[in-house]
Amino acid sequence: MKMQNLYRQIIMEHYKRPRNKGLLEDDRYVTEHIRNPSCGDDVTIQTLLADGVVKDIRHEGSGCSICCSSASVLSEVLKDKPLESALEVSRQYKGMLTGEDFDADLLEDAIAYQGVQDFPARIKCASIAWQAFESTVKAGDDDE
Amino acid sequence: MKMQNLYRQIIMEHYKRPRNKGLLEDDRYVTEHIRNPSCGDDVTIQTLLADGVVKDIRHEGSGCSICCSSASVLSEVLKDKPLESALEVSRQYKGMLTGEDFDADLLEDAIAYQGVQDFPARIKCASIAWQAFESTVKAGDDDE
Amino acid sequence: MDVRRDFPVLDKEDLAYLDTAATSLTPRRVLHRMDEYYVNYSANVHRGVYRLSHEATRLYEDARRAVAGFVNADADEIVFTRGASSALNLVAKAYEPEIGPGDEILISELEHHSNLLPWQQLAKRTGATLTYIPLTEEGRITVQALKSVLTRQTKLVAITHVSNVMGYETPVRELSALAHEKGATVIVDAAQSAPHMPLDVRRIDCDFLAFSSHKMLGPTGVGALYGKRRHLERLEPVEYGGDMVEETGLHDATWQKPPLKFETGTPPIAEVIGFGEAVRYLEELGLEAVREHEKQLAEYTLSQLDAMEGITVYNPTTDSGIVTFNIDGVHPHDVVTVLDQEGVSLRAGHHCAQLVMAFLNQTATLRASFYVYNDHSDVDRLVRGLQKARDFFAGFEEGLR
Amino acid sequence: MDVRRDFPVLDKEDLAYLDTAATSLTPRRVLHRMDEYYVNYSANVHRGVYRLSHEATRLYEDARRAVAGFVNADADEIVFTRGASSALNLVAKAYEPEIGPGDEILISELEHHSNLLPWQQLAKRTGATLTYIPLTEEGRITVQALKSVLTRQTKLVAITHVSNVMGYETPVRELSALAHEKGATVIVDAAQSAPHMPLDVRRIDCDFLAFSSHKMLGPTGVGALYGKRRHLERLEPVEYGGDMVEETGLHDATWQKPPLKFETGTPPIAEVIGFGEAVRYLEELGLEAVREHEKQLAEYTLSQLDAMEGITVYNPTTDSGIVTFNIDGVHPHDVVTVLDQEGVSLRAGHHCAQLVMAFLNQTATLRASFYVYNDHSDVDRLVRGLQKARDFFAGFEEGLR
Ligand SMILES: Cc1ncc(COP(=O)(O)O)c(C=O)c1O
Ligand SMILES: Cc1ncc(COP(=O)(O)O)c(C=O)c1O
Repeated sequence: MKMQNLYRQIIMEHYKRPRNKGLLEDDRYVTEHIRNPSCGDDVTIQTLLADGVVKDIRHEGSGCSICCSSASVLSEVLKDKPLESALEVSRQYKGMLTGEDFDADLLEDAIAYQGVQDFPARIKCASIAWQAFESTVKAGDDDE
Repeated sequence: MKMQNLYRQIIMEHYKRPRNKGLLEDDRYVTEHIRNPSCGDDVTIQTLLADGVVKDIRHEGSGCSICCSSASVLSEVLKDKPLESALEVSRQYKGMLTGEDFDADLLEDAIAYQGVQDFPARIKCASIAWQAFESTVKAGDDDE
Repeated sequence: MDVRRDFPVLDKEDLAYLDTAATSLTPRRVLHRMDEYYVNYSANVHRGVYRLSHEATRLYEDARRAVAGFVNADADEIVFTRGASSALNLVAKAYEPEIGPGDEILISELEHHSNLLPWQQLAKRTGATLTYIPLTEEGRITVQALKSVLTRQTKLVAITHVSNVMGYETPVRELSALAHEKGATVIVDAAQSAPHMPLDVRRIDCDFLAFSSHKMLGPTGVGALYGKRRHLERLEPVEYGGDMVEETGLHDATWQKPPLKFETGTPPIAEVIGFGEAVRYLEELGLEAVREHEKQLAEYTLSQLDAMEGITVYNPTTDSGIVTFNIDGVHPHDVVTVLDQEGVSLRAGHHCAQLVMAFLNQTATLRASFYVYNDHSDVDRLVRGLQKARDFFAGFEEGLR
Repeated sequence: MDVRRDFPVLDKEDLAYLDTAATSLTPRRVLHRMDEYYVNYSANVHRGVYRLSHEATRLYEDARRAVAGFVNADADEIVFTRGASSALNLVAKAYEPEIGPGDEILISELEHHSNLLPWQQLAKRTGATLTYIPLTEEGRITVQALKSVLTRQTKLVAITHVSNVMGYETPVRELSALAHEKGATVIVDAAQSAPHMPLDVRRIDCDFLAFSSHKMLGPTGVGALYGKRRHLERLEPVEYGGDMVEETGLHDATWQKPPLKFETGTPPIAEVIGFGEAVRYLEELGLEAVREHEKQLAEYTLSQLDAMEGITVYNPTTDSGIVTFNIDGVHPHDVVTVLDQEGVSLRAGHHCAQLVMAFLNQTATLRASFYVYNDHSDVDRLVRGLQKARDFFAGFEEGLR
């Protein structure tokens, strides 16, 4: 059954026990809120950028296991990475979801979402946290 | 060619030389204006009713030969008829157009429109003057 | 009800389609009728005096009579729109000049967004008050509840006939009578009732009633608005252009009589013709039989779900073929993916009814909705799929202990 | 252009269909594509997370990209509407809050009612001034004419790209540039241009552009509105309900991003998919080739009519496949009935353009309009039919002497 390829243990673990969850009232963080109105998924990502490095990521939201867990995984994988590397991981991740070539080594735990590509209806669920992250660092750009 | 069944000489004659054409400024007449917006036909009928008799009918308008001529034919056929007989002619006429049984004797010259039933797209053209006439006498009813 | 083979999707795929409340499947004869238009009478309506166009117009107006007859209206009381949403927006727009500060509009939290937002925005634009008819604990609109909020200021009462999430039937006939006593106008959202039960606008005596073709075996792209003749005659059109105008001047114009007055531009001709065929098909099945069939399936589903551990049903007293529920602790999207693998098509989400979700204190639910082409085996399949999903996700919990 | 056998109507009937300006015929592959939706992916879009619904959404959004590409727009600048009329009404409604007394709206007497009445009524409701761009003697809109009426007060300029009666092409690119200099917004009615010529909204640089599927080989029930992104982002929606809302509260709501913001309720799914297929078909034929083909047929028609006695042509300098004329002394409806018997389908009437009729000083005209499936034999047949009609009616004149 392909179900196991989609729902990996690590995904369900991050779903049930999310890391870095809960938003902070801290002006240094850039916040981005995305809703997926077609299914109700709702994600907020907060990014703290300093000296070109992703110092911290927080998240909050509600939705399916794929969506919520990916925010948690993302927060672990990208934390303490230079912005450029973080964005590269994000690019590779999107490539993986849409069935393009990707560099598995870069993805770390985010590789768990490889099975999503066989469930096109769920690609959006796996994407929106990453999309929100990208917006936080782009929004950050604008502010400068 | 069926064309001759639709366009009878008498129809074209009434089209080119309409009888009783031109409206009157006379309050005793009841006036009804009907447009057929699908094709632009435009007919006004004026009826003078007195003592239950159709004393006079005037008409005005623009449109195709079937529409304009029928106003003229109607004005001749119905004039001086008791209202009841006039309405009966109108009923028979409508029956003829829609392919039902009808009493040919009652129709007088209006029988010329028998061919219209084979041209469903033109039934409306042949009907609206009669429809306007019926409205004038019904409007008359309301006023009493 | 043995009609599965009338539906080409079901012929092709081994599918338990349980999302009719979103959109229904389409029987072959409806598709055939539309192709017939494109292949035989492909021409515009109401304008041409040549044969093709005349024939197209005849088919179009025949369909109007069919749809009118379906709800016991007269043909000239039926306006074709893009769908139920468009129909409800049309009424809200048309009433804008008649509504102002001090007036009250009554709606409910049970409404689909399409019968909520047009009134909410109308209230905002005009300064009228938007008041919610309080729901019972179960989530129903009752006569009693309407009484508690209805006043002489109430101008419009817009209510759903059957809720697309709870499946409850609103007593629209009694509500109409009550609202009319206070001089209010009653708009009924029949998107979820017209497809599933006999419907009689004279009996209900509502002022307007809206429904969609695509939820009742017809094509997408068309719906109907019933309106009482005197309203349709009085109200101004909301869209202007070809086909709805009588005489055009440089700075003003006069309108056609209803329903054409409200049908601007080239209408959805093929779609209207298909819609007409869909209601004929439904009438042949018999709407009482349709309702009975769905209620049986819903009851069977409820009894099966009741026997299962770890399922919460939100509308155990549903009046229709709509059953709304969740697997405890599993997000409905995750469930849907498992069911999808099993050939069960089901909806998860807020069902365009966020206020109902708030009422249920859920962000999303599963919803099964039944129609003529469903049978007991579809329910069995759903239940097996739910068991699988529940056990599958429970497996991870084990791993987490 | 040898495509007649792609069109089932022409396969079945020996027909010279010359009423494309009203609605076009539909090729088999467009019908096929729609049936495919109903048979394979029959499900609602944008909501379901199950496979069918996802597939339907993909096809729907693919069609949006196809239609966008067809006019060189981005996909999120294309709003699907019920048709060109609906699209133009949408813009007029959306601009209502931005228009007031003192503002000026420019239109022309060349407009189809669908690009006339929305602006006329907008002016009436808001107290803005409706001004007509003066036509040349020939009946054209020129840059010079726009200059003569354009002022700093001009807020909106709504013009036809190709007139559905005169067949003239308006220099929309130059008009747009001029209007933009004064800060005006430009709305182009492309119902008669999009089907027949290459069209590039970036080049024209208009703010909005509207067209209908059913006039360009697609199904009825759908059309498109192109709008510049910043306008679509700024303007408020005009219909509210399912699918266009982001978050719903009791007394207010937030909207989705465009284009969904303007697409309320279940969209015309099958129709959009069919529309997408129609533009792909047209692109394969090549829009330059389509234009050339039609112009040749129009020129051939003009030369044939010129050689005939008793015919008045109203647009001898037509830029497109539209030729408008009358047989002297014979009402066009009467002519159409004769032509109909000869298998020639033609339009007689005011063509939803009463101001053009007033300009021509006619109550009605004949109009032949050509498309990809027409050829020289259709013109010959039209001409033979016209001779027959002319002689037939002349016969009665004899009898009357
Ligand atoms: C109760 C109810 N009202 C209105 C609508 C809107 O119908 P449509 O999307 O066809 O416009 C729906 C369908 O989603 C519905 O269920
Ligand atoms: C120039 C023009 N504009 C607008 C329209 C309206 O298009 P529709 O009827 O498809 O809404 C038409 C078609 O009749 C047209 O020819």
